[in-house]
Amino acid sequence: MAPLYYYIGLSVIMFTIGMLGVLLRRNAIVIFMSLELMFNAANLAFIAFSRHYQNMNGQMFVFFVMTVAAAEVAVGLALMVTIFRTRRSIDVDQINSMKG
Amino acid sequence: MLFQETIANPAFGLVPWVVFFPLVGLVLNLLFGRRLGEVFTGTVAVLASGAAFVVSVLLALGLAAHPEPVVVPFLEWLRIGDFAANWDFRVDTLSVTMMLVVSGVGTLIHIYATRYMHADVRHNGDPGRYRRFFVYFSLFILAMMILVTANNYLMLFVGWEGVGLCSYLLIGFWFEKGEDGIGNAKAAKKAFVVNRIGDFGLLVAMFTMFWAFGSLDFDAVLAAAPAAAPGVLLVITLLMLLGVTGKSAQIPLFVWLPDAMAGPTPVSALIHAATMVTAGVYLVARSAPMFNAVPAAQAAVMWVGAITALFAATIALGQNDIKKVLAYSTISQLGFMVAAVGMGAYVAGMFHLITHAFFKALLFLSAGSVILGMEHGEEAGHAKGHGHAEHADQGDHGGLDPQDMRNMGGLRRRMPVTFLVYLVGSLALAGVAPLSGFFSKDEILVAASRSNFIVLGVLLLAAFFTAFYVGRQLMLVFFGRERTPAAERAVESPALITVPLIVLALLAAVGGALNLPGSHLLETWLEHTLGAGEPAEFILPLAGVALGVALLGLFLGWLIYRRPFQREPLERTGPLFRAFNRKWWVDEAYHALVVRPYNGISRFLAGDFDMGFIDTVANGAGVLVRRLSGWWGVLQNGFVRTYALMVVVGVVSIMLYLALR
Amino acid sequence: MNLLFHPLTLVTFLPLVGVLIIAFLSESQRGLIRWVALGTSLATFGVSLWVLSLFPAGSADMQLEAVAPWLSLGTFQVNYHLGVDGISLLLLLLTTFLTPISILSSWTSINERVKSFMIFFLLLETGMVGVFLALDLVLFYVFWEFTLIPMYFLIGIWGGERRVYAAVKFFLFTLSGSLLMLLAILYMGISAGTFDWNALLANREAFAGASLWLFLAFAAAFAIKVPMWPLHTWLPDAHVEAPTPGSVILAGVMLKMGAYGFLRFNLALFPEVSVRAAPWMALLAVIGILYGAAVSYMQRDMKKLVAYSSVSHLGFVILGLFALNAQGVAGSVLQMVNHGLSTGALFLVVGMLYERTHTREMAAYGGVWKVVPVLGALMLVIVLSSAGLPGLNGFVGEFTILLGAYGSQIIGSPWFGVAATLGVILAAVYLLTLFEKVFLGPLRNPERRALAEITPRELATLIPLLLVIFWIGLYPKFFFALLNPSVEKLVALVQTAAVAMR
Amino acid sequence: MGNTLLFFTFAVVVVGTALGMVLSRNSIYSALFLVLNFATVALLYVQLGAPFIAMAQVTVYAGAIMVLFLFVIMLLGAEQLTEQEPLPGQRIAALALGGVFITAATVSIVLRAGPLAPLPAPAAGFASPLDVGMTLFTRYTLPFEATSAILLVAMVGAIVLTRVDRPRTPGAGQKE
Amino acid sequence: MISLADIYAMLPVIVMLVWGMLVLLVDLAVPAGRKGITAVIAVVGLAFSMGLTLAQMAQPAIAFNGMAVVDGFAVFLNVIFLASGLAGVALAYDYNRRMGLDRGEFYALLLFSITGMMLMSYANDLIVIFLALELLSIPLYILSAIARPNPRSEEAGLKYFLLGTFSSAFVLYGTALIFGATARTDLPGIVASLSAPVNLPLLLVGAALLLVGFGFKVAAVPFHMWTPDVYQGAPSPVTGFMSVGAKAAGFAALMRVFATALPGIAADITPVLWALAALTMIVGNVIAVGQNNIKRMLAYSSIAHAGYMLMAFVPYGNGAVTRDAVASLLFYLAAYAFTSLGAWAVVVALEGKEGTGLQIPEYAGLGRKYPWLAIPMVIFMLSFTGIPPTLGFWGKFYLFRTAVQGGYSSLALIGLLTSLVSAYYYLRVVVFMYFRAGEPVSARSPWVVFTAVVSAAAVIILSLLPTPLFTWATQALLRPQ
Repeated sequence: MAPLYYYIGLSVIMFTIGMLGVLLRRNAIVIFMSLELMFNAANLAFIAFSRHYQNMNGQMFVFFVMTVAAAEVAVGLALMVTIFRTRRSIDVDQINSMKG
Repeated sequence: MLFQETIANPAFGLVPWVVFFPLVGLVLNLLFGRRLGEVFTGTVAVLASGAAFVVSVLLALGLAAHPEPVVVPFLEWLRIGDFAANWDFRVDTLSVTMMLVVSGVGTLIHIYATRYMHADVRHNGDPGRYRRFFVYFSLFILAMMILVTANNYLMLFVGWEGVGLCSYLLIGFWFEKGEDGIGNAKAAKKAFVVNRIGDFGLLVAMFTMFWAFGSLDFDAVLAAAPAAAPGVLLVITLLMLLGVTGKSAQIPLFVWLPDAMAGPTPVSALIHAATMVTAGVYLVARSAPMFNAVPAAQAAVMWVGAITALFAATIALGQNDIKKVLAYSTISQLGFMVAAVGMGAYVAGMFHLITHAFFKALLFLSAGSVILGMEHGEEAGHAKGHGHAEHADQGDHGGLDPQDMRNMGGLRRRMPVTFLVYLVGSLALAGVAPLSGFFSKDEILVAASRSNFIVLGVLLLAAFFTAFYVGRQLMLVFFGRERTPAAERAVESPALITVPLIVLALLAAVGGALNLPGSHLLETWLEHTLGAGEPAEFILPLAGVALGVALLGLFLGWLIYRRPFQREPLERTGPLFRAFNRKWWVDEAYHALVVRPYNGISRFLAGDFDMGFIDTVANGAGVLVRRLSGWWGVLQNGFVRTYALMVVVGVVSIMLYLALR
Repeated sequence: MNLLFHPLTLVTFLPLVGVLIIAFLSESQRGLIRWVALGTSLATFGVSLWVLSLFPAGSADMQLEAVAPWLSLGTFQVNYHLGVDGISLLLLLLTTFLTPISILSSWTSINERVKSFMIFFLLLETGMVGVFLALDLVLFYVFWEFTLIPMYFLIGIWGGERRVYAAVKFFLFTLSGSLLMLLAILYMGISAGTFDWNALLANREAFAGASLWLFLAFAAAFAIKVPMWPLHTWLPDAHVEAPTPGSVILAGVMLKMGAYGFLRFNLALFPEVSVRAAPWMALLAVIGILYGAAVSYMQRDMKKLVAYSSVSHLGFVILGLFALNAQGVAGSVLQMVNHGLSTGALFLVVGMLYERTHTREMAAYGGVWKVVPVLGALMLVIVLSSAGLPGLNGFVGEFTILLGAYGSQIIGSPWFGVAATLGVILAAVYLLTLFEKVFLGPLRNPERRALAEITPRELATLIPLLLVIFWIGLYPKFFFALLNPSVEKLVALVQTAAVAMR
Repeated sequence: MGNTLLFFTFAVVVVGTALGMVLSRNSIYSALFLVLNFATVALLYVQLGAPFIAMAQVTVYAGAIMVLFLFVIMLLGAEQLTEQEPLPGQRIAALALGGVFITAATVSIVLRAGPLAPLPAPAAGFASPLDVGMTLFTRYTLPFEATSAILLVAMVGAIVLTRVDRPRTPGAGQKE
Repeated sequence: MISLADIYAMLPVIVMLVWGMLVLLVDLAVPAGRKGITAVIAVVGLAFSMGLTLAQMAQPAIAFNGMAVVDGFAVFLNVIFLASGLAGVALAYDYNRRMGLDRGEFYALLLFSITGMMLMSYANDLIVIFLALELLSIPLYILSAIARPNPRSEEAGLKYFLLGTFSSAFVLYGTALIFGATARTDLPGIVASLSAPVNLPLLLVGAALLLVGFGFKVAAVPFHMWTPDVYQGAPSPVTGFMSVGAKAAGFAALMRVFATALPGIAADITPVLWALAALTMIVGNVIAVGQNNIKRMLAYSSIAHAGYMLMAFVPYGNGAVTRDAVASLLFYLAAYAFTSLGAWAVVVALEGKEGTGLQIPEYAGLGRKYPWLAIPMVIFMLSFTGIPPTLGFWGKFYLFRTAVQGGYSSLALIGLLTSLVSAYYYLRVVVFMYFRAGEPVSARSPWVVFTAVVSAAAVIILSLLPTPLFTWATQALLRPQ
């Protein structure tokens, strides 16, 4: 069975990739997906630790995170839809009318 | 606590009144003067100073009985920690002498002024100021009395600055006149500021005194003085000397006095000849023990006096304004006195002070009468309504200066009384026996002969020049033929003016009797205060020389100015006369060395430095913040990804800190 | 004594009663508003006289103390604590005396938004009185900061054309200093466990470690307020832009708050540091004296001239304080009052002229003494009193200050005193120049022929000032009798510290 | 051993799909990559002995959520954004930070994560659905209720944000 | 198992939640354009819950198997949340009508958000904290965008949403790491585990990531950048509510987690907090100087105030000061709540359709035309600056006192200097209101004015008689774990 830090390492990599996705992509939806990726990285860490400690709390956490993620998706996508309605675009770089 | 019975002679209890009579007069005039008119005003003022004179006489009589100094406590003035200064009145022969001079001569001048100002205010077209004049005048008597009756240096200083103020007010009495309208005001300011420079010296002297002797009372200080460290005394005395040069118009601070002639003539007579300017001499005499203790300081005083005497006399030669001549002559005579007290001949100094008060007041007043005559003549000319062809060069009448001796001449026929008294005064000034000036000056020369021959020479030379410009003045004013229509039409002044002149003339004539070589009346009188010095005996040859010098000077004057002339004869001496005439460019020098630099500095500070530098630095912080705000605002560029980037930056730096710590 | 009707409470908060009344009047009832304001301030003055009568003569300690806990959380204890000693009593009287005069001077010069003006003015009085009476550092700070607000509005709303700049500058300058003071107060309060002045005085060891920094923090606040060179640049702007009553109070009272702070806090709480700092403070003071004199000599605007003259005069005050001997300190307290009277009067006269001609350029005048003899004469007296002529108030203060500074062992050199004495000469120069340019000389400007003579109301504002000016000048004993015990107590404190340091 | 091998195969897929998701131009591809990624993660969950979570992962995430994503992408007409990066330096900065982050994380997280020994075998019945259910409804009642609230909010939000408003009565705005 | 005690303990929150649903249902019946009714109902609910929470002050309790804890701290914060909720409704009541945005869900979402905040104040387990965070954030995302199709509102929503989710990802990962380090997610458990040797590096990084997340919520530099844009774009009542509620919630989480669960690692975290506090005070105040839009200005000022509060929290690890750190922070939150809500009320009163009346120069002449708005605004500005006699002064006073007491005089000095800077931009508003002439327009909105006046009165009166509030704050302790 692979040692704990393999899994943590993997989750860190996932987290970083997600982070980079947020920083690099301009399509709001893709950014949002990257965020989901980051959530998953966290989940993976939770599960791994939970297994390591033989402790349910981690898994519970993941369960709730999933639901929250679902909720956020609903709201987020709704938001993007409305924005797309008014702007005909979800390029976050064009959404910068307020600055300074 | 006004009248205290703790005093030997009840008369002494009266002493505060020498201050309060003038005060009463002042207040009365201030409150009712305008309503009750000139006669009332004049009378009140005269009575006020007259009453002061009466009190002084009573005090003198009291002292004659028991001549030892008396202090009449009046009120506690300042008391902080170990510092205390009370307003007490000091009655001793010295102060009483001054009181007599001040109030006596003062009263006469008051009488004279009642009439003179009547004419003057009308001539200058503002009768309203008649009252103001006498208010100032009473104020002056008041301040002068405070000065001479003070029992400590602080009260003396109060009077000292008080008279300075009066001089300021009276010089600027016609504040809208003078060269391009502001001249008189500027002269007044000059007088005050220059005096302040002197006062600075006196102030610091007082500080040193207090921290050295723990008190400012004359008795305490003078008692402690001989024992004190010579260094301290030297500082004190030299600083005092600075004060003296300011108040008594000695080198280097004499420059204000000539300009002070902008004031009405009675002012010049009372303040700038008879009384105020002699305060310096009084101060030195008062502080005699201190000066005696430091020969160096004495020498300094002596030299300052002697040089001033000569220097001013030379300038007097070059003046054409009748009052300017007298002004420089005053400076020169003050030089004699200062030199005298510097030599330790305090009696001689005081003696000359008194006689000078008589004859110089006389001279100024009669000069005033001359001026009145000239003005009257000029106005008469206006009445005639046409100028004389041959005087076209005078320009129109407005341009004619009633004080310029070149416009006079032959007045002895027009104004005989004035001429006679003026003659007496001039001869006394020149030092012709047996007039008062002769004796007093002689005593100074004697003292000089004892102490230092160079000084003696200087003083004799000064005496010669004195006699010479006196002669010149007499010739220009009273002899020869009238040089202007105004002079032709000049008329004798009324009794109210001439009577005081006559009285003063008598005093100037017989004033010498005060301290005749035989009697030494004044000497013995002042000894009670100044301590015994060896009486100045009468050295015949010296007296002869002095008299000879005087006569020679007068003769020269007659010789040069006896026949009419177009150009000033002395101009043949070329640059020398220009130097005399331009007062050795002293004013210009001061302007270049003091006034202009100060203006420059303050202009720089007010402009570039204060508003430019300091303020910029102060506001700089604000500007900086506003800049930063702009720069940092750029980061807030509206791009979500930049914001996310900043978050990551934060995260990463925290993690780095935690990892590398 | 009942706290609410305690005389000190009354004298502090009586103006607020006036504020309440005015708040319920309508803008249109100007006359009434003015009278209410005047009445309130006069009543306050009356109460302060009552305080004077209650004050036991010759006492050196705090008297009539009113104490009540204001905020108490264990060690975190802030008191409502008022009290007077000779020094604060004198300044209290100055404040309550100048306020009605300034209000009276606003009678015709302030014609718009009279209501708010009077409200701010009375609020300001409460603040100033509180500053002089507060004996709890936090309470003091509260009053101290509070005074900023009304003055800010007085300058900003009723000021001249650059009023906004002046108001903000005034606010920020003062605030920058007082924030540092706040930090110091906090530190002391924490280390000594109390903010009460008496208690802090009792155990100075508690914060002795940081006393240098604390001294500097307080000094920063007060030096800006005084203002000391080179922190003075807010003053000319504030003075020039402020309306006449504002200038009078600003110069007359608010600058004294700084000097008073030095006296009450720096000297009393950090005597050792004060002794060490004395030469430096004296140096700055002397620079201020000469600098202010030189700069004001070059001004063309009357108000600016007077403003810079304040820099010079307050230099004397600071010099006297840090002479740290009886003469110097007593002199400078008296000089605070003198400056309040003289400069206040100067601003009043300038205001009168401005009200008539709407210019403060001296060049626009000249020779007006002929037109307004009475005003001219009064101005002359005021100028002379400001120039320190014997017989008038200025001299007494300056003389004692210089006497003290010259001989102060703590300053250590007579030269400061000597240099400062030069300032007396320069004062004569710029003040007489002011008088000459405005009142003397020929009447060139034809418009000035129509210049109106002083009105009875204006006379009523000036006469009281002049009376006190003469009183102090001729018979200062009363004032020194009031001051000396407190001053000597303070000086003794400092001197022992100085001795201990040698 | 085989287990570790399995892990590495999964890991490669996970990282690969993650990168694919971030890098692919077309958002549809990104979505599909993400589906694959989630599925693989689910497998890792199984491997880690969390069958219930794994199931949830597949249904909720890979199923529901990602379908939602695809719907929206389709709805908005899967736009492809131009290549050029409008923010100067964003890429470099991002990559640099990512590098630093991952190294720092490796140093202070991964290598310190726990014992280097392989994970022990789970206790019998650990994280069985029953177990999960029990914990969920005993200890975790409050969070459970909270999530319900969150979901409700999400619903409301979605409606509020997307509903097409019926034309408002004219002047309803300015009832002054 | 769940007992009635648990229910009772959490009653205020439950009431809020239920009431939110109630509002939703009722709103269906309320005709368009008369959504005021919904507002009134919402107010009733808030008041009700307020009463309940105040009633709780007496008895601290642990509820839901240690998931939640009821203590003075929670009560104090709840009062702040509910008060800001009331103010939010009061502002929205007039604003929404005026802006023609009568959406009944508005109030429901407001209540849900408050539910989340209150849950946060009770939270005693990281899972609850995470959920509460989401529960209070998601409604705020929606509320920010609720003025759609106004593009700025939508933009604000999107920015807030993306960055908010980004930050919750960090919170989540941090939680994971803490779990990895301690095997626990409940705060008491974490404290307990700290007594035994734990995996410190993980714990530290985890804590740091939590700090990032909370820092984002309280808008601490450098996690603040969403603030100005969101504050500007969101409808003003929402912003006002957010500026107080969300910030308070963030600080609630911060204090709860760090002061109760993680005092053990204070030594390592303190420097980070120090840097955050300093940066936040400086950057917030400095950038605010350049702002012309009142909403942006207030946004930056809210950042700056977050900095001041952080400053007081820096010495939280120092046992002698912890109590004061929390108390002063709570006190300041109260002071800030009054001031900020009042200020936003004035902003709402002056905001016109299509975004007029938001530039500071447009406030010119306010003093003459609307004294009832101008005078309170002056008071708020002074209170923000910290000039007595205002509550803001006491707030800062207490904060700085804590910092100095904790031995961070340097930080206090930075704070004081930056508040000097702040004086400049706060005064600028006063300058325009009183020193410049102008013709501002304010729609008649009684409730807004009411809010402004009431908060102004509170700011003054509570500063003159500060003892009660102080005492309450100092007694509103975290339940010792």
